[in-house]
Amino acid sequence: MPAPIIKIDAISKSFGAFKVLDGLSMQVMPGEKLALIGPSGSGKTTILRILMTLERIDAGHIQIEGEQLYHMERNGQLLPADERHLTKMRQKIGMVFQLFNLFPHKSVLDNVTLAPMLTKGTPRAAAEKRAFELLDMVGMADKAKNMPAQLSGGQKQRVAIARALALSPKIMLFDEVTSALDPELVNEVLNVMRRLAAETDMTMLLVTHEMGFAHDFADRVLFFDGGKIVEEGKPDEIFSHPKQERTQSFLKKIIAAGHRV
Amino acid sequence: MPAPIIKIDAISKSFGAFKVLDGLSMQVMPGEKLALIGPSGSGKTTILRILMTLERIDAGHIQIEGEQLYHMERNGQLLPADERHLTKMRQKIGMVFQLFNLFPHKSVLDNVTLAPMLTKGTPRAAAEKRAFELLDMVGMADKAKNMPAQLSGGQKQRVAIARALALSPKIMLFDEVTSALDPELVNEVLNVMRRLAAETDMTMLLVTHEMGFAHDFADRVLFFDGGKIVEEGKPDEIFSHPKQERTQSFLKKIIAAGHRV
Amino acid sequence: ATSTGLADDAKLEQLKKQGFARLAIANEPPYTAVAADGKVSGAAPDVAREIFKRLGVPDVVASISEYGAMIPGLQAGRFDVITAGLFMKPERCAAVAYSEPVLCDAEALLVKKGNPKGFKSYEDIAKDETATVGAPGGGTEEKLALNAGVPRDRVIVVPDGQSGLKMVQDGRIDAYSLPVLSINDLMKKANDPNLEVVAPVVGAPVYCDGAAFNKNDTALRDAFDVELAKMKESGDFAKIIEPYGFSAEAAKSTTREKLCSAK
Amino acid sequence: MEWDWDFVWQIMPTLIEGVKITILATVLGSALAAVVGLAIALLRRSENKAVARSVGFAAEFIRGTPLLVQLYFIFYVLPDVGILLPPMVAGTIGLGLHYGTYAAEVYRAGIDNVPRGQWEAAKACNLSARQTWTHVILPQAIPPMIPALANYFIAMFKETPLLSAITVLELMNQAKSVANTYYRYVEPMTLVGAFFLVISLCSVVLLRWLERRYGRVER
Amino acid sequence: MTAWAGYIELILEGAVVTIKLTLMGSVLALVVAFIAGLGRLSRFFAVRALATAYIEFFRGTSIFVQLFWVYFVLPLFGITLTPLQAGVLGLGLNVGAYAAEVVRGAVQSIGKEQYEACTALNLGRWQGMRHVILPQAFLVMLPTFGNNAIELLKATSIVSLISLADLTFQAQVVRSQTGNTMVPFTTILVIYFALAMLITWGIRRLERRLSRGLDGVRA
Ligand SMILES: Nc1ncnc2c1ncn2[C@@H]1O[C@H](COP(=O)(O)OP(=O)(O)OP(=O)(O)O)[C@@H](O)[C@H]1O
Ligand SMILES: Nc1ncnc2c1ncn2[C@@H]1O[C@H](COP(=O)(O)OP(=O)(O)OP(=O)(O)O)[C@@H](O)[C@H]1O
Ligand SMILES: [Mg+2]
Ligand SMILES: [Mg+2]
Repeated sequence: MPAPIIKIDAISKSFGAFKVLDGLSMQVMPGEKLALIGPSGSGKTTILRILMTLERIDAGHIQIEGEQLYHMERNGQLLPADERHLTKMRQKIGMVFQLFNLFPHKSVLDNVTLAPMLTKGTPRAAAEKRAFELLDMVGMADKAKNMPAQLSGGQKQRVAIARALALSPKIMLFDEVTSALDPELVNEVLNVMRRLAAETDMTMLLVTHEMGFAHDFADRVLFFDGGKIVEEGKPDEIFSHPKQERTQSFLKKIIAAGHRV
Repeated sequence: MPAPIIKIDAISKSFGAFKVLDGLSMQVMPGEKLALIGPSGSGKTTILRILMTLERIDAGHIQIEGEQLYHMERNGQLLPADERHLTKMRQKIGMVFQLFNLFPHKSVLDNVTLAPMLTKGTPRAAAEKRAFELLDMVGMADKAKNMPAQLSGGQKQRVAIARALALSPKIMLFDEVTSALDPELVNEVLNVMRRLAAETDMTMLLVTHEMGFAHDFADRVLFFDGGKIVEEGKPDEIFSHPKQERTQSFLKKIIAAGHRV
Repeated sequence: ATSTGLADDAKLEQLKKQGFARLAIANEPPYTAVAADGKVSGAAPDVAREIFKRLGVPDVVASISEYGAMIPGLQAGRFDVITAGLFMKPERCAAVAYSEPVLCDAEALLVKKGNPKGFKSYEDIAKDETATVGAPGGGTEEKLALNAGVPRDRVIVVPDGQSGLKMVQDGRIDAYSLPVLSINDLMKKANDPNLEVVAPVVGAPVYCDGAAFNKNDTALRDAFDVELAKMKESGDFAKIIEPYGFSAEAAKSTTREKLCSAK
Repeated sequence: MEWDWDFVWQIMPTLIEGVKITILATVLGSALAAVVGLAIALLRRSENKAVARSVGFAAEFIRGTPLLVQLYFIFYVLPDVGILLPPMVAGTIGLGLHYGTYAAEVYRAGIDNVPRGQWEAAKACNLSARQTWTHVILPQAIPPMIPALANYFIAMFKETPLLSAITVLELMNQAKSVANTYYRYVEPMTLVGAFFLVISLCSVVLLRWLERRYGRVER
Repeated sequence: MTAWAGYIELILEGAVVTIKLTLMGSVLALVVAFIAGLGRLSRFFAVRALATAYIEFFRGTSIFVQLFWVYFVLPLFGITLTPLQAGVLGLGLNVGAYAAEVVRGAVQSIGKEQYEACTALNLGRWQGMRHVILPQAFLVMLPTFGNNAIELLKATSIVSLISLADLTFQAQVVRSQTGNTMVPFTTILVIYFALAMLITWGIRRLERRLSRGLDGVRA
C-alpha cells in the first residue's frame, strides 16, 4: 500500500471562541478523488483553506507527501513553518474558489500565465503555450484575450480551473465551485471536472452540495458535521445506505429541497 | 366563466436596444396558481416587475380586475397613469423578492406592520394583531422582536411573505423566493408557500427554478423563452410530455444540473 | 454739512444710548495692547476711552483687527472708530475722517546686532539687491519701502510684530520696520542681545495717527476733536500717553491739515 | 461702493502673479501628499505594532488640528530647533503633511477594498508578498483611488490662502496687499473668489472624467 | 515671570468661542445639508438646480473668500451681522455644502431593492424616504458627518480674519504680549486635538447606539 499523500493528524482550529475543528484526523491517498459533504458550517471549507495555508491551525500536524506543512524540521526539532517553507509546500497544492477570484485587471490568458511566469520563471512563450492547452481543455481557448468581466459565471470558473492547473499541483482543492452559478451554467463546469477527474491522476478534494455530482465524481465520500467526520465510505454506500442517522436526515433534507442524488 | 383577474395585452418592454418582451399577451384567472419557468434572461422577472409597477411598459395594456394598470380612463380617453392611480392599483398586488428586501433597521414585527399603518392608517394595535397572525402562519411569531440581521435566509424570506400578505393583496407575485437560500433552508419556505396556496384563493404568480415545487404548486405552467410563451399547460403535461423541443431541452439541462422535477 | 451733521448727532446719541463705542485696534504695543486678563490698553485706546467718557459714552469695546482690514471694516460699519496707530497720510485721509493728531512717532528698523548691512534708510535697503525688509501688510512702512524703490518681492508682508522679530532673529529678513516705540517694545520683550534698533530711519518723516472715523460721521469726529483739544490743553493728554513713551508735544505741534496734505 | 472695472484691469497682473504661486503650491503640496500618504498607509500596516501605533497617532493628530496652526508651527517654532525653512518650502511641507494624512486614508480604503478573495487567489497561485502587491493588489487598488485623491488636492488648492500667514505671496496675499494699498476690498476679493470658482468648476469637470475613467473596476 | 495664568484664561475664552462656533456651525450645516442634499434628488428641475448651484458655489469658492464676503461685503448691501453670526453663517454654509453631498451619496447608496420593497408595499415617496431610506442612510452619513464636524472645527481657526477671538486668535494675542511662540501654539494644538477626539468619540458612540442589532446594513 502506498503512503498517503495527505496526512492530517489531530488538527484543531478555532475562530475566536468557536471551535470549528477539534482534533480532526484523516488521510488521502495519491490520486484519490474525495468528496466532502455536510451541512452548512460543518467545517468543510475550513479544511480546504487550511490545506491551502489560507488559515493557520491551532494544534496538530499535517503532512503532504510525508513533509510537514505547518512545521519545519531543523536539527531534529519541529519549528513553526516560515514563509519560505510555506512557499515550497504550496507548489504542491492548487485551489479553485466558490467565487472564482479571477484577477479582474488581467486578461484570461494573463490570469493563467501570471503564476507560472512569476513563481517558476517560466518564459512567456512556454507559459502561453501551456495556458492555451489548458484553456482548450476547459473550452475557453477562444476567449483567451477577454477580460474576466466579459465572461459568464461558468466561463469564469472554467478559467479559474485552468489557472489552478497551470502550476501543475499534485493536489487540487475545489470549494463549491458551482454554487454561485446559474443552474444552467452548472453543467459546463461539472463536465470539465468530470473530464479532469477521469484523465489525470491528480489527488482531488471536492466540497459540494451537488450530491449527484459527488456520487459520480468521488472514489470516497466524507460526511462532516460539527467539524467531525460522521461517516465515510464509497459513494454508493453513503448515498444509498447511510448508516448514521445524521447522514440520513441531511440527505433527506437535501433531496426535499430539490437536489438530485 | 369568470372574467380574468389579470389581462395582459400585447405588451412590449425594452432595456436600451434590447427587447425583452415583444407583444406578449396572457391572462390569469382569479385564484389561479401560475408557475413561470424558463431559461435565464427569458423575461420572467421582468413580467412580475411590470405587474408590480417597478418597470414601465413601452406598449400594450394591462388590466387588473378589468381596470387599466398603466392607464387611466378620463372622459373616455386613455391617459398614462399618474402616481395616484398607480397607488390605488398597487393595493391589489403584493410581491416577494429573491433577496427578501426586508427593512434592516426595523424589527420583524415593524416590517410587517409598517405598510398597513402608513398606507391604510390601520391603528397600531390592529396592525400588530394581524401581524402576529401572519407571523404565526409562517412560523415566525416567536421572532417578532428580532432584527432581520439575526435571522437566517429562510426565516427572512418567511417574514417577507408575511409582510406582503399584511396588505391583503388579491394577487401575489413570487420571484425565485428560494434561490438565494442554502439548500437545507429551501424547504421551510416552500412549505409555507404550499400551505398558502392550499388555504387561500389568492391569485399567485411564481417564478422558480425548483421544477419539483412548480409541479406541486401550480394549476398551470408557462414556459418562457426569449420573452415569449413557448408552451403552457397543466404541470403534468409540461413536465412529463413537453411538446416543444425548447421545453424539452431546457428541462433536460435542469435535470442534468441536479434539480429534481 | 447740515444734513450730515444731523445724522452725525444721531450717531453720538446712538453711542450714548447703547453705552459703548466700538474700536478697531491692532495688537501692537505700545499703541494698542491686550493685557493678560484680556483688558484692552495701549496709548490709543486709552485716549479714546477717556474722550468717549467725556462725550457721555461710558465704555468702549475693542476688537483686534489686521491693519489691512481696518478701513474696510470701518466702511462696512463694523467699528465706530479706529484707534490703532494708523498714521495719517493723504490717501487715508481721503478714505476716512481723521481726528486731530494723537500719537506721533518716527520709523525704526530692527536689524541684527551691529547692523551688518549698514541700513540707515529705506533707500539703503533698495540699493542692496539681496536685502529684504519686513513690514505689516497695508502699513505705512510697507509703502515707505516701496516708494524708496525696494521692489515688491523684497518687501515681505509680515502678519504681526512678533513674527517680524522672529524672522529677523532667524535671518529670514534683514530688517523689520515699525514705528520706533513699537520696535522698542518688541525689543524689550524679546530681550535678545543679538538684535539692534536703527532709529529713526533717515529720510522717513515723523508720522502721527489720529482716531479714524467713517466719512459719514464727521460730526462725531468734530465732537471728539473738541474734547481732544481740551485734554491736550489741560495736560491730561500727556498724562495718558507719556507713560507709554509717546511725546505729547509732538502731537500738539502739528495738525491734521498738515499731515493730510503732506506728500 | 460700486464696481470699478478700470481698477480690476489695473490689479489683474498682480493677482495673476498670485495665481501662479497658488498653483505651484498646490502642485508641490499634492506631490508630497501623495508620497507621504502612501508612506503613512504602509507604515500603519507595519508588523511592528509600536511603529504602526505611533504613525497612526501622529497622523490622527495632524488630521485633527488646523493647518493654519501647523503652518505657524513649522515656520515660526521650528527655527528654535535649528530648522529654518523658506516660506514656500514650509508651506509645501505643511500642505503635504496635512493632506498626506487624508491621502493615507484613501490609500487604506483602496487597499481594503480589494476583495479578500484576491489575496487568497494570489496565495493559491503561490505568489510572494511582493508579487502579490505589485501584480495583484496595487493595480486594482490604485485606479479607484484617483478620483478621491484628486478631490483632496482640489480641497488643498482652496486652502492655499493660509500660506499668507507665513508670508507666501499667493493669490489671497496679493489680493490683500492690493486691497491695503488702495483701500478697495470688493474688487480684489471678488476676483479671488471668481478665480477659485473658475478653477474649481474646471476641476469638477476633470474629476467627473477621472471618476468615469478610473472610478469603477469591473469584477 | 510671565503671567501665564491670565493668558491661559485668555486661551480658554478662545476655546469657548471655538466651541460655540463649531456647535452652531454644525447645526446650521446639518440643516442645510439635508435641505440641499435631498433637494438635489428632487423630481423638480428648479429645486435640483437651486440645490446644485448652492453646493457647487460653496464648494467651489474658498472658505476664506466666503467669510470675507459675509463679513465685509454683505454690510454694503445693508446686512450687518455680528462677527459670531458671520462666522457661523460662513462656516455653516460652507461645510453644509460638503455635507449635502454626503446626504445625497448616502441616500443613493441605499440599494434599489429597498425602494422597490417600498413600491411593492405601496408606500408613498415621502413615506418611503422618511421611514425606510433616511433611517438607513443616516447611519451611512454619520461617520462622514463626524469628519465634516472636525473640518468645521479646524476651519474656525481662520475666523480671526473677521476679528473673532477664537483659539488661534487668542494664541496670537498671547504670543505678541509675551514674545513666546512655542507655548501658546502648542497649547492650542493640544486643545484642538482634544476637541477633535471628542467629536470622533461622540460620533462613534452615536453610531454604535443607532446600529445596535443592525449589522449588515452598511456595506
Ligand atoms: N474567518 C472566520 N471567522 C469566524 N468564523 C468563521 C470564519 N470562517 C468560518 N467560520 C465559522 O466556522 C464554521 C465552519 O465554517 P466553514 O466555512 O468551514 O463551513 P462549511 O462547512 O464550508 O459551510 P458551508 O457549506 O456553508 O460553506 C462556521 O460556523 C463559520 O461561521
Ligand atoms: N434593468 C435592466 N437593464 C438592462 N437589462 C435588463 C434589466 N433588467 C433585465 N434586463 C435584461 O432583460 C432580460 C430578461 O431579464 P429577466 O430578469 O426578466 O430574466 P429572467 O427570466 O428573470 O432570468 P433569471 O432566471 O436569470 O432571473 C435579461 O437579458 C436581462 O439582462
Ligand atoms: Mg463552505
Ligand atoms: Mg429572474
